[in-house]
Amino acid sequence: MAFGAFATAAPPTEPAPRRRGLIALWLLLPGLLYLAVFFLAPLIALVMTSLQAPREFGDIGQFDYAFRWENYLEVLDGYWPHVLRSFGYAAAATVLALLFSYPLAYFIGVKLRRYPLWQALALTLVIAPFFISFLLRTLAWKQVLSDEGPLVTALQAFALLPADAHLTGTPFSVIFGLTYNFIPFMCLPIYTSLERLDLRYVEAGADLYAPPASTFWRITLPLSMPGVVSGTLLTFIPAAGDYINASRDFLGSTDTAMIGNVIETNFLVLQNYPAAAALSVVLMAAILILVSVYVKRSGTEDLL
Amino acid sequence: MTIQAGAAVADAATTPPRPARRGFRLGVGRWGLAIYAIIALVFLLIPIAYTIAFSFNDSRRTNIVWRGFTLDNWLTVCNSQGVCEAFGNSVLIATVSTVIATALGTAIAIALVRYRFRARAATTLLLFLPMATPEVVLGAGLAAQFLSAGVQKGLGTIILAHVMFCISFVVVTVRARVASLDPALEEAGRDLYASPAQVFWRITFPLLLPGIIAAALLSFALSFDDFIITNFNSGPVVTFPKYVYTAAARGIPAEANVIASAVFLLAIAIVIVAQLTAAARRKRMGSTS
Amino acid sequence: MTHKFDEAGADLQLDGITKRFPGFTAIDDLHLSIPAGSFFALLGPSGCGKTTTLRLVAGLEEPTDGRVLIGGDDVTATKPHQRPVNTVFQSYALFPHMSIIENVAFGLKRRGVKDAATRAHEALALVELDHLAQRRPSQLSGGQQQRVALARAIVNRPALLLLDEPLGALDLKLRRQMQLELKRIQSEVGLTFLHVTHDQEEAMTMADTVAVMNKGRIEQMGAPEELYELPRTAFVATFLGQSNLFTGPIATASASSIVVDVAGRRLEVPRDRAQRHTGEVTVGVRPEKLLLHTEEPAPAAGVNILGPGRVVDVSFSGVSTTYLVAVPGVGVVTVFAQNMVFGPVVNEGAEVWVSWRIEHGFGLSDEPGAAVRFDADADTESIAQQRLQQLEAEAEGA
Amino acid sequence: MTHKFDEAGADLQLDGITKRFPGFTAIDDLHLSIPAGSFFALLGPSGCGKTTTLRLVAGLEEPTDGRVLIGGDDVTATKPHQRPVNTVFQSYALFPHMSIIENVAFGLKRRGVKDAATRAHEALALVELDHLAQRRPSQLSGGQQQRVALARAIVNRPALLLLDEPLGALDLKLRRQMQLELKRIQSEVGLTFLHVTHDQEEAMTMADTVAVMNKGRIEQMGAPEELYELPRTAFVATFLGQSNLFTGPIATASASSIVVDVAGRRLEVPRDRAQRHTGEVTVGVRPEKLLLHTEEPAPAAGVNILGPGRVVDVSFSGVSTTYLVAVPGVGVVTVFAQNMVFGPVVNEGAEVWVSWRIEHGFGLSDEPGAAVRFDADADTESIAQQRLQQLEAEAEGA
Amino acid sequence: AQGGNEPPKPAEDKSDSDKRLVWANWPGYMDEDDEGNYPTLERFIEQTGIDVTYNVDVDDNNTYYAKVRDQLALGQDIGADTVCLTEWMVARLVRLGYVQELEHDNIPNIKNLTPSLADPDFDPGRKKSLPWQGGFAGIAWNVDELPQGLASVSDLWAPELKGRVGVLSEMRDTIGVIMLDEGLDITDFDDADFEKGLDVFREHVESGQIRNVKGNAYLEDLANGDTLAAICWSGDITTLNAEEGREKWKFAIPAAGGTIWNDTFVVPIGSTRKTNAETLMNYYYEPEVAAEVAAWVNYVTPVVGAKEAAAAIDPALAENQLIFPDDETLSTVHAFRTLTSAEEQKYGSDFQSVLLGA
Ligand SMILES: Nc1ncnc2c1ncn2[C@@H]1O[C@H](COP(=O)(O)OP(=O)(O)OP(=O)(O)O)[C@@H](O)[C@H]1O
Ligand SMILES: Nc1ncnc2c1ncn2[C@@H]1O[C@H](COP(=O)(O)OP(=O)(O)OP(=O)(O)O)[C@@H](O)[C@H]1O
Ligand SMILES: NCCCCNCCCN
Ligand SMILES: [Mg+2]
Ligand SMILES: [Mg+2]
Repeated sequence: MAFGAFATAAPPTEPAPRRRGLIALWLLLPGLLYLAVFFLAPLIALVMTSLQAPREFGDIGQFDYAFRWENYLEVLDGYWPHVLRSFGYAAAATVLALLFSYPLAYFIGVKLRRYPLWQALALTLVIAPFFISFLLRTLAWKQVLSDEGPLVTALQAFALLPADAHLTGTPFSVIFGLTYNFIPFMCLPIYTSLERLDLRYVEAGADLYAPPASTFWRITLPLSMPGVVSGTLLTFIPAAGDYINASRDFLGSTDTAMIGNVIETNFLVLQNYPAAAALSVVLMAAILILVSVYVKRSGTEDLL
Repeated sequence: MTIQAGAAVADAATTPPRPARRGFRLGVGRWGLAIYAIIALVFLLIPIAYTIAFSFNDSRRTNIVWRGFTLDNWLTVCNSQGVCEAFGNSVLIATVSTVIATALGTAIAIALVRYRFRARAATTLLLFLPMATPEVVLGAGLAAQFLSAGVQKGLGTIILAHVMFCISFVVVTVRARVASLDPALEEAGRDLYASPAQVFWRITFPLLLPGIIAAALLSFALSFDDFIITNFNSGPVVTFPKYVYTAAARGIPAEANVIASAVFLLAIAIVIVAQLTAAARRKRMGSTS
Repeated sequence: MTHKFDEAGADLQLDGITKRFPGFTAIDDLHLSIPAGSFFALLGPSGCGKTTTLRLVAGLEEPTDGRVLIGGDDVTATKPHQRPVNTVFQSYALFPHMSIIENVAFGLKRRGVKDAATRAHEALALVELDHLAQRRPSQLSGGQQQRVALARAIVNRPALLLLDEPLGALDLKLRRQMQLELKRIQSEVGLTFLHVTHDQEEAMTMADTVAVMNKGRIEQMGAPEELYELPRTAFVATFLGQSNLFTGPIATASASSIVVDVAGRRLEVPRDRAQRHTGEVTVGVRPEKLLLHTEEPAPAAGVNILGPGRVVDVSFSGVSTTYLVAVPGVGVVTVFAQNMVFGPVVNEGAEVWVSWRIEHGFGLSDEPGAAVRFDADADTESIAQQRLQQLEAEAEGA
Repeated sequence: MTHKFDEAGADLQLDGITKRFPGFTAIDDLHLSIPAGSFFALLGPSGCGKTTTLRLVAGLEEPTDGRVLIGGDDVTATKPHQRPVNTVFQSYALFPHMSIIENVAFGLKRRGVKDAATRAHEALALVELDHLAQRRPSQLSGGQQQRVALARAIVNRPALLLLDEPLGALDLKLRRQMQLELKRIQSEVGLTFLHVTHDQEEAMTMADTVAVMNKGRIEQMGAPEELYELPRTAFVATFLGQSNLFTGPIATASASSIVVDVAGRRLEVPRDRAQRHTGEVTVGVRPEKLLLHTEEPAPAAGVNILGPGRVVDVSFSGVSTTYLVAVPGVGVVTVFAQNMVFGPVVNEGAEVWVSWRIEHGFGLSDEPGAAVRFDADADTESIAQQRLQQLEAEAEGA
Repeated sequence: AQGGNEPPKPAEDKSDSDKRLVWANWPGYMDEDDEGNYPTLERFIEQTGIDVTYNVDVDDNNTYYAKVRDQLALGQDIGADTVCLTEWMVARLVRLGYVQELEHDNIPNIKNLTPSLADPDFDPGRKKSLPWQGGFAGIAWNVDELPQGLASVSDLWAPELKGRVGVLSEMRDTIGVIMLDEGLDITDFDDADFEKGLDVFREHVESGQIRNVKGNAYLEDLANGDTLAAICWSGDITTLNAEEGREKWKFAIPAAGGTIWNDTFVVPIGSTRKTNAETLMNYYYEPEVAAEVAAWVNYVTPVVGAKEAAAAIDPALAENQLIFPDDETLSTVHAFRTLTSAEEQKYGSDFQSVLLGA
């Protein structure tokens, strides 16, 4: 099924590479050049911007190239809680999305194998959120979670939520939104891994005295690890940089601002480009470090 | 523990009958997961159901409070200013970006799997980075670049940006497929008198097609739904997510819900039709045996 | 739940087992009893239900009907991990994410055996792969993988070991060596082996009891020699080794033998070696029991003679040479002759007679007219048939 | 570039072919010449370079050194699709996205043959699969897939057909039928077949010429009988069929024969059947050439006698029975006896002598002390060796 | 990214051949009928043949500026030929040379401009800008939940409103009314005064008293009940009530005073349809037209003569203090003083720090 393929499962047998030279070059060149121009160059420009200094007697938003590394100290000093918060929220959302998605992906990938029609339908429903705009579905949740919305009303009616408590604008709603919005990115790679999972391994486990739980931990889960890893990455990375869910216009409020919101504010409201750029570089570096440690430790290094 | 075979045989008569336990085994394990899956899917559909429901809301300017059922929004979608134009822009952008990104990404994926070259590790990193870069960073960086290059922002810059972030996803998706493609098939093609071009178009390409289609769909979805990067690089052009974002400030018109609902229903319909045809074909094939 | 891990094997009993897949009955009311410590081989054409039988025993499949007893205990409702049974899977099913040694130690660790690593290494040493203990399965050749699968099962010393074509990937030489090894383990440890194979020679040399399965049923079962020397159906006669079969009406029947009229020739078979004694009957004889004569042998009591015929094909296969002799009206007769000397005894085109001692013949139980049928691949069968008919026609013409 | 599609086959010549993979020499200075229209079998242990050789011929691999000539033309620099060669791949390599008929017609269409569909159907009919023409490969069984692969190659009537274990997935019965069929096609159409197999019997029954390959080199090559009856190396003697090998110093050597002293026993071998005539020499004899005696035979000219020994194992394998006889000081001797009668001639534990006619022995070229080594799986070899030693020790003890 | 050093050149006017116009504006700033059409605008289109696209694109001055500043800096089209932003932002645009000079000859009705607005410090002589609507920032509350009503900004800090208060992301309005409530003068203050106001603000943000800080989207929070009271803009509440069909919310200028501001037309530097924009401005400076808009949007009109025209429609309208404030009303509202760009940078970033919870 369509989105299935994005698990980065290590290919079973990477065939012996043959013939080098020109063909490879022609295949690679256009795409890589493209990325060099539209990804690498801006990235370098971004690093340069992050070192700019305000123009003397300049107006708001006017800066000059310089080597003002203090920008980094300043943003880190001012916004380190946001960096931590972003990673905290992203990690929480990733864990929740994983817990939510794995059983679902397992059901679709393994239990529905014999019913291709149902499998395709269920998979479509998983990716259904893709078809409704990210913003619309977040707004929909905002309405569902709002103080006079059905959920709060119901929870309060059953006294599960204090009368003056609310859900929107809280860390809960932000993490909830992040989780919801990235579930398809978590579910699909796991599904792909599980869909390819050879059930004979599971049978062999059972044959070798592993009870179901043990079979799961020692065989099913490790074999679907490539899917889990790529799912968690595809969830964690964008979640850490997201600014929509935590935005005050969507599910967040002033005390839920994430690093993405800080970057957005500096870039869009305060016209403080060096600060925004420095924060971007910090965010990216932090993500790269976290990801490489994670990928190393999970033993799925052939990530892409 | 050692138990004599003979002794074990003697126990046979006292072994209790079994059917009761088997029923239990069928019960919990199998249905527990199914029930969870159904609940999970329902949960995933909540905002979609909400969106669809409110596409029938007899709203005025804001579409927050239920005011009664109407079909008007569906019948006059394009009357509301800009919705259809924004939607059209999004479709156009997503289509063009998808075509370009899929072509570029597929080529890279093939090269990565089938050829060994020196800058392989660097290439892999370059492909991973865009996926590892938060969208704000991508959007802001590219916007700054366009600004200093004096490029007029518009459809063109949006497409350039979208192709950039779609390529990596295409590579990952197609690469898995290329890797699982048995090179012996291409060799068989060559052995059977097919020239290199014929081998590509008659064997490699059709076999990669499912992967390529998956990549294209993913790419389309990512592009169609992108807001953050688009917002930084779109200039005056309004895309559907951008429209929604702006409209969110003053209340989303029900027409936006109509568009979103229509896209959703269309996608579901396509999948169902495709699957039913496939099932029918399977059945036909099966019965010829 | 405690497991039984007998140092000796346990006996296995299948009691009226039936397994139906949607729209397909794979096993049909199967009764089978394998005594503890024996080496039992299950033989049959592809798709006849061998693997399914093993899966039912291992608990990986639930029978639609019937009971499975291991060591006398009804385990029908027991989960696979609770059965004192291990399987060497047809596809190995080695865990790709574990090293070889981890694979082998897996079962022991699950049972909480203390010196799991040591034992695993011993088992690996047994299959001569201890030096590869740290590799991953994908880094081994097919034959090596199969040996790891064997070690992984054997190390648990299960009461019952199920082997699903455990040597299929090995070449003849390695295969023979592993057979010796398996047999040694089995007899030393006294485990019960249930061995599925399509290599008849393997089945016959290794097993105490051989069962030939066809379409979900056991067609015949017994000691290898017994099965080979006295097949009861055409299926067994042709599936297990080769046979020359002749069909015709009973001409005379005495207390000690029956005589079948095959295109005017009278072939005698001892009465106690014939399943049916009236009507149209198929009788047969193994190719190695035939003697080739270049001159017409004198009729003698206790000997069947066919001929003259013409040698239409001579093929050397090392140990022996196969002669195809076309006997007009009867068909093509296959003769094996051990190569005690160099070169063929007769050449293509020679006129020959064949003879065999009456006690080597056998009479089958098949109804006349009911063609010998094979499951899935029946269609290729006819290729050879055509070819034989063609040879025959040529011979006739000559 | 025009192709040659001879109605008859073309001859193939490999001229000093070497193929090195990074860090591994798969083929080492290989010279090979296969006459047009012949059926050539390549035999060898796993990993010895058989598939690589075929790939070099097909053009799917470029030789590091040497030339490939087909029908006298140097095709070394030619692309695969330009060579009049087709391959039946070890893994079938059927195109999964095409129907069976499309698969078979693929090559014809590429060459612009007009009645591609008709011809493809004919080829399918030949392998008895025409009724499945519209299916996809995934809907066929392994054996059926293999037959499609065969049809896909044969339909092109290539001058040279390369077969890489084309029957590996079939069970014995089907395999023998397909062998007949292949042989028929080959001789009818007169194509040149280069057939890779690890089934020795298959190689010997089908091929005009058999080559035994080891570690990238041809170890011995010749007509099947020739190779079997007079192996020149221990590798060939044990890889192709079984052999009893005895090593010892030359005791006496005359113009007609050499005599080897094996633990005090004198074994004679005709001089022209021995590769070396001095020093430490290994001589051998095939198990089927041995006779078992329950009483010591009288020494006779032209006969080698070993014994007394003890029967340590009797195993029935249908057509014949294998006896292992442990002769103290000499080792275990294997004897095959065709089951012309029921039951074993002697039983385990019996005291026996074995004898063979001098002209059935052979002397090998191997240097003394150079152990018989096998490529990848050499290690398992020793299992059997150990086992034999063990049996021997037991026998000695008894 | 940086603003160019050279101010960009105005685009060439093609209004003669291009009878179109794109107008970007805030929500709730245009008269609307039941079908959601804009009557005055339709009449304009009919009269002049200029096809106007009215985009409700502005939610907040800063975010709108951020969206268009790159194009402005390059002198490119921003997707609007005229836009109504608040004076302080207009001041920035004028300073940076991002707007075009208006041809007063094309706007004869400029004579109707309220004299007090005719000569602001940032644009002497109104050469580059023209007011659209003015208004106050004050407080509003949900009558269902708070029948007793609110009188001052301090009332928003009542414990029972914890987590149910919304304030504006417009720094000058939110900090402005808070400073007034603290007894500070917003027409003349220093950093310390600003800090005081900001501290109060920060305290209530951090305590969770304030639920959210938004641009014009604060209306949604009021509508869905997330907030029960808010600092808000005067006319919006009338519009919200109109939609609800009853007086569910009430607006008041706080006891200590509210802010007053003007949203002002400008023609961005990249627009090629300046004349069309001027024609539009001229049209909306007709007293009758102005009155009709005012009657709907409930904001202060800068057009002299509109009051009379409104009286002709409905005498009560002419007395509406939100539209035609008398001197007494005007004495309760104050304009936030002009900031230097350094101050703007500093105050802005302090304010945003609070919003980001930093
Ligand atoms: N899940 C299933 N659904 C339907 N039919 C099945 C299923 N599993 C097996 N079968 C059928 O049951 C029959 C027996 O299968 P089984 O695997 O036991 O054959 P086998 O004797 O092991 O064959 P082989 O020698 O090819 O391994 C086959 O005809 C197969 O097609
Ligand atoms: N691309 C390669 N790089 C390195 N070594 C290779 C490569 N391809 C093959 N080899 C090695 O070359 C040797 C010959 O391989 P080949 O496939 O020809 O063996 P084979 O005789 O066909 O074996 P089998 O009977 O198992 O199919 C093997 O040892 C193999 O490991
Ligand atoms: N609904 C129209 C609101 C207009 C608000 N303008 C912003 C003024 C900021 N002081
Ligand atoms: Mg099987
Ligand atoms: Mg090979």
